[in-house]
Amino acid sequence: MRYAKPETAAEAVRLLAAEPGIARVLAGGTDLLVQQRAGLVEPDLLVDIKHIAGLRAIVPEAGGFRIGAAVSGAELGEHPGVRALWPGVVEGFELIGSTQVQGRATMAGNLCNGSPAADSVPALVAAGAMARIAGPDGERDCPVLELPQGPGRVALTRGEIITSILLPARPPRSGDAYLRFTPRSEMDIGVASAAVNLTLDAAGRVVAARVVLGAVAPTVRLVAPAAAAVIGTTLDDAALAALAATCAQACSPIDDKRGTIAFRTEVAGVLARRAAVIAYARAGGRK
Amino acid sequence: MVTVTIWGSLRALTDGRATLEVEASTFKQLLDRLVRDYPGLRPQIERGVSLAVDGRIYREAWFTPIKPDSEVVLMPYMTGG
Amino acid sequence: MKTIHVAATVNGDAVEFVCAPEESLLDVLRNRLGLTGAKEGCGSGDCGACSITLNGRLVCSCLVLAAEAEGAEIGTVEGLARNDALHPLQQAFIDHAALQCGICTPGILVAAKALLERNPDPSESEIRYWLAGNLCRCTGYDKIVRAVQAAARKMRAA
Amino acid sequence: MMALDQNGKRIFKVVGTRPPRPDGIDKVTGRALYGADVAAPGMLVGRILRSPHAHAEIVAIDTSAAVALEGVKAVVTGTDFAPQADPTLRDIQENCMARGKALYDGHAVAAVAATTAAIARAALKLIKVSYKPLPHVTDVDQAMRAEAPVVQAGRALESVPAGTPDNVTHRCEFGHGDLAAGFARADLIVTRSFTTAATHQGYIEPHACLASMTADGKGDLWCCTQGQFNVRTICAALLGIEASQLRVTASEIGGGFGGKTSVFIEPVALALARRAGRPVKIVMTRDEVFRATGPTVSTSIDVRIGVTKAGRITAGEAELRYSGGAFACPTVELGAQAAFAAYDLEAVRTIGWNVLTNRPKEAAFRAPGAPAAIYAVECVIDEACQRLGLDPLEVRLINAARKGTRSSYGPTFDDIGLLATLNAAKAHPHYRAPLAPGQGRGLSAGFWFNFGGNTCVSLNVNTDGTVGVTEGNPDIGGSRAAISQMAAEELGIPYDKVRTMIADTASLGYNDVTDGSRVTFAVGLATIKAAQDAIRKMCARAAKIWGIDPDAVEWVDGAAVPAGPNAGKFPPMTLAEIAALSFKTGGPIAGHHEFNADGAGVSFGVHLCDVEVDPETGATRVLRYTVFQDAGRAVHPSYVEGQMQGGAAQGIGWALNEEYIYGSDGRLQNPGFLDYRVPVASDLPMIETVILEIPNPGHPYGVRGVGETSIVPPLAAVSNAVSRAIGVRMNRLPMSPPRVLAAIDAKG
Repeated sequence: MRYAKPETAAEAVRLLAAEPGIARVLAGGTDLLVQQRAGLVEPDLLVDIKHIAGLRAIVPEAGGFRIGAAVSGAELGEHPGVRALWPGVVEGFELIGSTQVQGRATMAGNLCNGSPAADSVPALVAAGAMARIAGPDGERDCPVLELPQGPGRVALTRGEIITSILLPARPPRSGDAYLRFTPRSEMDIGVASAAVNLTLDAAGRVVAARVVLGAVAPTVRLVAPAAAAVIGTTLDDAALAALAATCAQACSPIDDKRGTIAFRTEVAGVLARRAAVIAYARAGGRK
Repeated sequence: MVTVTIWGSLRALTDGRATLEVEASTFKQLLDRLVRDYPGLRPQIERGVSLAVDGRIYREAWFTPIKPDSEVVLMPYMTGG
Repeated sequence: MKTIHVAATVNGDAVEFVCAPEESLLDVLRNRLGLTGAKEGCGSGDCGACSITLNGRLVCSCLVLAAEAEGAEIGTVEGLARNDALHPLQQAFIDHAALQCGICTPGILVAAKALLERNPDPSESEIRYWLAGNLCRCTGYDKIVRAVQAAARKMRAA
Repeated sequence: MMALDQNGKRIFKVVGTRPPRPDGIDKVTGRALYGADVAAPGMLVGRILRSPHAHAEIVAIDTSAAVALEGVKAVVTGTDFAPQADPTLRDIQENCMARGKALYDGHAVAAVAATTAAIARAALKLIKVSYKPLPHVTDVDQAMRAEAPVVQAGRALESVPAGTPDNVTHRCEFGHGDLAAGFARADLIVTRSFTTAATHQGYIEPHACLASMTADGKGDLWCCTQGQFNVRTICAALLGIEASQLRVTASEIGGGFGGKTSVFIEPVALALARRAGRPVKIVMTRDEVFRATGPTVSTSIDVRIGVTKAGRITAGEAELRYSGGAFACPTVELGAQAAFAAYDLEAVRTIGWNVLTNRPKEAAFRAPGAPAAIYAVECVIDEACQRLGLDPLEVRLINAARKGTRSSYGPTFDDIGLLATLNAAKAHPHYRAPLAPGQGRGLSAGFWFNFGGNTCVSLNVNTDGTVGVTEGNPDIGGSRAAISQMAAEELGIPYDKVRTMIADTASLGYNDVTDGSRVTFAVGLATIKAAQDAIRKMCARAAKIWGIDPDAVEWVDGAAVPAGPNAGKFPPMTLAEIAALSFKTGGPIAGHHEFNADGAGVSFGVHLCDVEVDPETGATRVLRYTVFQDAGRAVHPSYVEGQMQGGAAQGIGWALNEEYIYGSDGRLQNPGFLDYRVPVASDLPMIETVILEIPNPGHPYGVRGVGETSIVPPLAAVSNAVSRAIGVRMNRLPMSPPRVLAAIDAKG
């Protein structure tokens, strides 16, 4: 295996595109190196993107923030601006692994690993985040929602890398939240998860909503009927019940060593409802 | 004469008796005579047994004295973890 | 198979080594630099026994390639004490019987030190969630949390 | 002579204090050397090829390509080990390296030693094993059926009735009294069935060893183990060499809990080292530890009890079906004896079966066999209390075994601490603290036999007045401190004048494994007797110096003194003074004691557990936990508390999240710390401890073993708490959230 440390995105793209064998991007390595050590992947080339100028920066942009692909969970968590604007995105990312993993893991890495239970992806999709991608044909922006294609697969072509993720600006009276279910209080892969992003009007009625589920389908799932169930309401019990029901219907999970189909379906609805209540409060709504 | 209580599943090898009378004054004498009187017990005793004498458990201690009025209970060999 | 030359700093001392591209920093620390304080409990970032600091950031050294350590500042358990003066955490772990077999102790000490540098007065819950990535199978964590609190008190008073 | 208090009880100066442990500084500075921390010149890396099949015939193993690979120095398979006549050794050998059949996913089939880890890994890929997969069975109840695939034929002992399916290897039965009469007198009969999944000891240090063999057949083995003498006995037999030719040194051990009382990689490393003529180091990966070391038994249990309205248990009956994996396993005998051990019953019977499955060979895990059996009994008793509206603690007090109780496993109890432990729990504020809705409190008693075993100690008096204690039992939980305390106490010198070290197998007589909670009891007892041996010799030296009869000299407060006025007026001669003169007065002074210790005292525990269950997700959170346990005499209270807290944490993990999950393909699905979920720091509350001291008559200081009992009560304490919190009796471990939520939903 060869290890490369390009200093520009273009150099990284060239190395990846030119590699005949198996090439992988190394950011935090907290998924990739586990898979390599377990013999699940034997890369011929690792391209470490942590030395590319700008990829470790968090830069305000258009009222939101552009987060470099090599920013670690610990660094993101310590940024007051992002924490204040998108608390749900930050708490989703901070739930990944231990303090030690937070010192290395990146959002782009979590996204590109392609796990249906990736903790940072539901809140990113709920936030309408955009991934900036550098590739052989130049740069493009793509909604995070469109990247996951199934377990272990993302919609990046050969040689493409994510260089940053843009968290957009938000209208006033907005709030987001992320919850996941794990048997232990830390260290587990999410059995089910839900992110909710709400915007309210002055009277506390929901005017905009995005409800996204994780670990209950081959990819993250944006549940339009769930959003419809709360828009126009002040998140009363009926709206919350409808939210939970629509989420449960949107699930197509599997039975595995972490959870059952029945459990994931039921708990996804519970988590969506609870996350909505938190997001509503963060948006200034009073229950 | 010593009265030895044996555990339930051994009764199949001692014509159904739960207690046996044996003339013995030490651990080894007692085991030898048990095997002599009830040959069916030999495999278990050779695999190893413990002996509780007046509530105190001995493992493979041949010369442990046994008084006629002692409470003597045969037990499987003890292991731990 | 081309090896990589790396220069880095470990516990304040300059070190140089060669390593295979896929070799982990943990394997280099233990097998090439003779620093066996960091332990491999799982090799997958799930137990924390290999915890070190990399440029001040608490990480699992089994999930860092040695090649990534070029120019980095590395802190291991062997660097906690100043010559023969134990760090307050080390002394507290002995005084409070916060270890039994001790295999998790190096990782937990490095993690606890990183915590106290950020938060000199952590609550029980903050200590427990910060150390959630450091598995201990012997103690049930009770005395570990008490030892960290005791060391934090002592360091605040110092 | 020792100081006595007003009612004749001994006053201890060192025992009962909390001194720093001798190995503490090495462990907090990273200097302590564990199994994987040593290397040797010319050392090769050993790796093991393991079966991907749960059950398969090994038709052929072609190692030619591996042998030819540049950098490979040795390759071994099952045929490289001496065949064993003794069935126990034969099973161990076959478990270390398959012979003709792969019996479980992860079973070792071949091993290589090479100059680098990368070459060793590549060599494993070049070994061509042709398997003929066979039908497999991993569930204990299914394995007991006649039509089940046979894991090994012809392993049934004489206790198994003829015509029983082949996988059944053991049958045992314990108990006394007339069951029918007992059940006839009951106002309520509760019957329930339980299953518990296999769990792993979960020690954070994977097995590791460094082996070397010289051309003339002398072996040296460094390894993390609970018993280096036992390792020597087994490895010598498997390698076909004499015990004196093999020296085994125990490294510091990174946790064992019974899982390092056997061997897995050590004979393989020695065989490779002998073949290669160079040292070989093998370190297991975590995946290998889970797939191929010694998890607990998996169990299926039926329990029935009869109870009067007043809460008196009139009859108790249990049938235990255990599987100790692919090899014969007697652990069910211990479970069957322990099941009702805490109770004074007129009529009790437990029947136990062991059944072979395509799973790894069981190793002990802290009170082997007892946790599952006692869990089932304590759950049924708690259900009876609920249905009769009785206080669960009162019902335990009514039925508790006490001095004179005929135990369910045969012998009559001497002084035991269960009543005192129950009363301590009853008096503790935890038992009456208020509970909120969705919360539940569970209680369970627990027990372990403890035992003594073969033990040797030598105690050397140095000329500077310090004392070195050499013993043979690896110290996992702080026993070196406790042993130094007992030596200091008996000799009458300060704790820091004593240093306890653990010897390799060439430096001390044979010592049984560190297990059975025996070390502080048996090694402590041998240390006290070795100290008395040294004291007799020191008194004789003083007598010679004073020119009086040795019987006229006594030992008081660390010094020889004339035994009475007519013995003569001489100032006390301290240990240090006698030691300084020792060369001139007859030579070095040392005390020794070698024996097969008996007189170990049982240790009872009672645990209280409060939980909160989220009714919408089935998640259980442990809010409060208190452990009450009889230690007889707590030599080093901090480490007694540590055993109580550690056992509770392991028991909580066993109750809530830990399990071996096998797929339909017979392969282990969660061989790692991600999905084999041991409790993390943020899962647990502080664990309060209350130590009771009901002295064990079998030990001069009253010491009882404490290491194992503490894992027994949590299974039922947590289960009873969850059952009461959700209003549904839970009967399966672990109580993972999907199972708890399904139980809540089913309740409607």
